[in-house]
Amino acid sequence: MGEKILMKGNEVIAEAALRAGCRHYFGYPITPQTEIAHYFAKKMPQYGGTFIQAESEVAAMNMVYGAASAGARVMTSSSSPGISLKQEAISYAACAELPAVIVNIMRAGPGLGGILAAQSDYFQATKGGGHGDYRMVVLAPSSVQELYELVVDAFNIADKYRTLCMIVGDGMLGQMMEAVEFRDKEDIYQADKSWAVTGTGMERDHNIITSIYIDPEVLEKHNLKLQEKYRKIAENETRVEVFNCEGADIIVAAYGTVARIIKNVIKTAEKEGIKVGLIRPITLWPFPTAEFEKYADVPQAFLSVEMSAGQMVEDVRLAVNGKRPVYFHGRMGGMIPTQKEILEKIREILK
Amino acid sequence: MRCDIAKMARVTFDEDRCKGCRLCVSVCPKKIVMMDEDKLNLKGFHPANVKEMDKCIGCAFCATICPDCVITVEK
Amino acid sequence: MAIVFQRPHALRETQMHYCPGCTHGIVHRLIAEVIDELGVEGRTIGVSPVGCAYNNYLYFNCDMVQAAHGRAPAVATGIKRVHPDNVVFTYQGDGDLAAIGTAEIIHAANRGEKITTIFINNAIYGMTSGQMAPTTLVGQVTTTSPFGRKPELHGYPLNVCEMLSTLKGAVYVERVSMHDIKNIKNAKNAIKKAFKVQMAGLGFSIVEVLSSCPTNWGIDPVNALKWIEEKMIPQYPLGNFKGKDLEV
Amino acid sequence: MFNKRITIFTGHFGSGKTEVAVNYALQAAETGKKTAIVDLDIVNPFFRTADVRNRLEAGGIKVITPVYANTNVDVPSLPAEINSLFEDKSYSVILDVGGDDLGARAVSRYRDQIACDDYIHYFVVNTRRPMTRTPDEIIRMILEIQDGAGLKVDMLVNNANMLGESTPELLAEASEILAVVSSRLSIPVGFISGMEEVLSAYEGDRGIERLYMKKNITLPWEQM
Repeated sequence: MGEKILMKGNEVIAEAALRAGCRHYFGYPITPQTEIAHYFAKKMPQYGGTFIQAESEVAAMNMVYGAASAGARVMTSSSSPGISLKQEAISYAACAELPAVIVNIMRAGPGLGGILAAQSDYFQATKGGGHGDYRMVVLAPSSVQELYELVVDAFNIADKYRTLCMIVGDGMLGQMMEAVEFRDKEDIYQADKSWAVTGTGMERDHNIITSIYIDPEVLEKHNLKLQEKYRKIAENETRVEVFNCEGADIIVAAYGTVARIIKNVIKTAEKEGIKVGLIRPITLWPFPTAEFEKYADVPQAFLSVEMSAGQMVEDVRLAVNGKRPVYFHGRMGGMIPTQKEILEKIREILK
Repeated sequence: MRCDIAKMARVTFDEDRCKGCRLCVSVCPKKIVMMDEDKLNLKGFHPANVKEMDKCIGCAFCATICPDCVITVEK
Repeated sequence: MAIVFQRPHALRETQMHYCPGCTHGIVHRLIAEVIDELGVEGRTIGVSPVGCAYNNYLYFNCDMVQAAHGRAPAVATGIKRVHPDNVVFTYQGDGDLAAIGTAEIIHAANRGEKITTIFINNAIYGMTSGQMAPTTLVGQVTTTSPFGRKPELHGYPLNVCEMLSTLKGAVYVERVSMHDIKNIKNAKNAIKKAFKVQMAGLGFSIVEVLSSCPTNWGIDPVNALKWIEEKMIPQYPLGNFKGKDLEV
Repeated sequence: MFNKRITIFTGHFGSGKTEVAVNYALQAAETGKKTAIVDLDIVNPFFRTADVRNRLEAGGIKVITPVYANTNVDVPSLPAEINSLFEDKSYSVILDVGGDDLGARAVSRYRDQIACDDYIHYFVVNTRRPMTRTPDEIIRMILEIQDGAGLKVDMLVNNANMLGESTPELLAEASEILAVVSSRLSIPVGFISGMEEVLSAYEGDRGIERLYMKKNITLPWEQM
C-alpha cells in the first residue's frame, strides 16, 4: 500500500476507475457527483483516455454502450434524476451483456427533488429501473476507502460476468473527505473480450452486439442464460458486513453512510445495556439474504434504517421471512437520521 | 455456362433472391429485362430475367437499381 | 468476359428482409461497395438503428452494434473513441435520426465526431407501419396524419442536411436520392467521400438518402421512385451542403 | 494575522480553506474586531461555512452565504449583501472562496474593490491532497487560482492534514515542500494551521505564526 492522502469521495471514484484501467468516461453534470467529471476532465488526457461531457445522460450511457461494445473498461456517473435517464441504455446493455460501471451518488427525490443526501434509489438500482428481467450488481460502500476498493472490484466483476455494476452512495459519501490509501498496483481481471467489436481484421467472422431477439423462443433462451448468470453472481459475489450480531437484542440493517451512524448508535446503546447488531449489506443486489436467515432466530426484532421511505426494508422482510418482526425508521428529502431518533426507536421496539 | 465470345455482355440473375419488384425492368435501356412468366422462384414469384441476352450491352443499370443483389454482370 | 458487377464482399449473402422494391437494399449495397473499394472492411464498425433497418447488422460483413432508437451517434461516439483508427458508421432512418435521436445527431455532428452517418429519409415510419415522420411532406397522408400533414397541427418537414450544415463540426453534408441510376451513382460517390472525410480525420460526415417506401406509401416500386423525384425533391433539394471542395 | 481589513482564503478544493477561514474568523472576533465572513463557495455543495453559521453567529460574526447554501438546490447565486462589506469599512472581512480556479473566479468580480482596500490573499495548502502534492503541482494551482481570482497570492498557509488521521509529521513534510514553493515564487508561508492537539505537538517552524484550530464541521454520523 502507498501513503495515505486526503480525498473527496467523488474524486476517489474517478481515481479508482483510472487505477482499474478505465480510460473512457462519459457523463453529464449533476450535483452532488460532478467532481467525478471534473477529476476525469483533468486527468484523462494524462492517461490518453477519453472524457466526454455528453449532451445528456441518455447520450452518456449510450456512449458507454458503444465503448463497452468496443471492449473498453468504461464508466459513467450521475445522480438520481440522471440515472433515471440512463435506464434505457442500462436495460439494453444488460441484454447485450456489456460490462460497464455506473455510479449513482444519490440525492433526494422524487422528481428533481434536491441535492442533499438520500438512499431513495434502492428500488431503482436493485429491482430494475429499466424494462425487462435484468439485474445489476449494486455495491454500496460506506467509507471513502471502501469506495475506492469497490470501484476497482466493480470493474473486475463487470468484466468477469459481462454485467453492469452500479456503485450507489448517498451525497455525503460523494462529498466527504477522508484519508485513503491506494495500492501500488491493482489486481485487474483479464477478461476474454473476443466478442467485442474491434474490426474483423478480415481474420474472423463479424461480431455483433445486439439486444434484439425477434424469435420468442430464442429470446426466452437468452433470458434463461441471463438468469443463470445472475444466479452465479449471487452465489459468488454477495458481500456483507456483520457487526456485533452474536446475541444481539436487536439487529439493525443499514447500508452506506447510514451504517456509520448505526456504529455510533451501537456504542451509545451499549452504555444503556442494549446490544445492537448491524448487518450492513455491501452488495444491495445480490442481497445478503443468508446472513439475515442466519441471525433471524436471535434478536427480538430487526430494524431497517434508511434515508428513504422504506425500500431495503422489503428485502430485509423477505430475508427474515416472518421469523421476527421487522421495523423501519427512515428520513427523506435530504434529512439524515440522527443517533438520537434511532435510539428512541430501538428503545420503543424493545419495550 | 457456355461462354459465347461473340456476346458483348451477359447478366445472370440469382433468381431465388428476386422479390419481383420490377425496378430492373424499368431501367433497362434495351427493354430486355422482363419477368419470366415461365418460371416461379422459391418465393413463388415470376423472377426477373433476360431472354434476349445478345442484346445486353452490360450497362449494369439493372444491377445498380436492384435492391437485393440478384444480378451479376459480365462484360 | 470479366465480372463487372456483383455483390460486394462487405455485404453478406444473407437475403435482406426489406419489402420488394424498397431502396434500403440499394443503400446497403452502396455502403458495402464503398467499404470494398476503400479496403476497410476489416476495420469498419457499423451501428444499426431502430426502424426497418434494425437488423442490418446481419447484412454487413464488418463488426456491427445495434443501438437503441435514435442513439446510434452516441453509441458510435463510444466506439470511435475506443478505436480511433477504425471506420465507424451509423445507419439511421428519419424517425431514429430526426425525431427521437435529434439531440444525439446534432451533438455528434457538432463535436465533429469522426463518424459517418447514412440517413435514410423516406418521409414515413416504416417499421411501425406508416406513421408520420418528422420528414413527412405537407399534405402527406400517414396513419397518424390521416387527413394529411398539416403544418398548423403537425409542424413542418424537417430538413436535416440544411440544419446540420450550419454546424462547424459537420464537415461533409450531402443529400442524394435513389430515384434513378444517375442519382444512385451520385449517392455512392457521396457515401465514398463521406467515408474518406472520416478517414482523413476531418470531422463528422453525413449523407442523407431520399428513399422509397412502396408499402407504406401504397405505391408500386417503380412509381415510388417517381414519387421521390416529383414530391420529395422539391422539399428536400439534392446536392452538397458542405464539404464539396474537401480534398480527400 | 488579523491585521488586514480583508482576508481572502483560496486553495485547491479540499485544502481545508473553510475550516481555516472559520477558525480565523472566530479568533479574529475574539480579538474584539467587528468581523464578517463571506462564504463565496460556488463549487462545493456540501460541508461549508453555512454549516457552522450558528457557532459563528454566537461568536458575534456576521455570516453571509450564497442564497441557497445547504438547501436542496444548487444554484450558486451570490448574495447581494457582499457589496455592503466593501462600503462599510468598520468590518474585518474574511472571504472563504471556493476551490481551484473555478471557485476563485467568484471573487474576481470584486477584485477592483478588493485591490484598492487593505487586504491579504492567503493560499491554503494541504500537501496530502491530490493535485497539490508536489511543489510543481502547488505552483501550477497557485498560478491557476491567481488567474481565476485576478488577485496575486500574498502568503501560503501550511494546512497539511488528513482530518482525524492528522499528525505533526504531516506538517513537517509539508513545511519542506512549501519551502521549495516559497523560494521559487517568493511567496512566504504566512502561518501554519492545524487542530490544537496536532499543531501543539509540532516542533518545527517555530518562527512562523500558528492558527490553532478547533473542529467546527462535524460529519452527520458524529452528530447526536
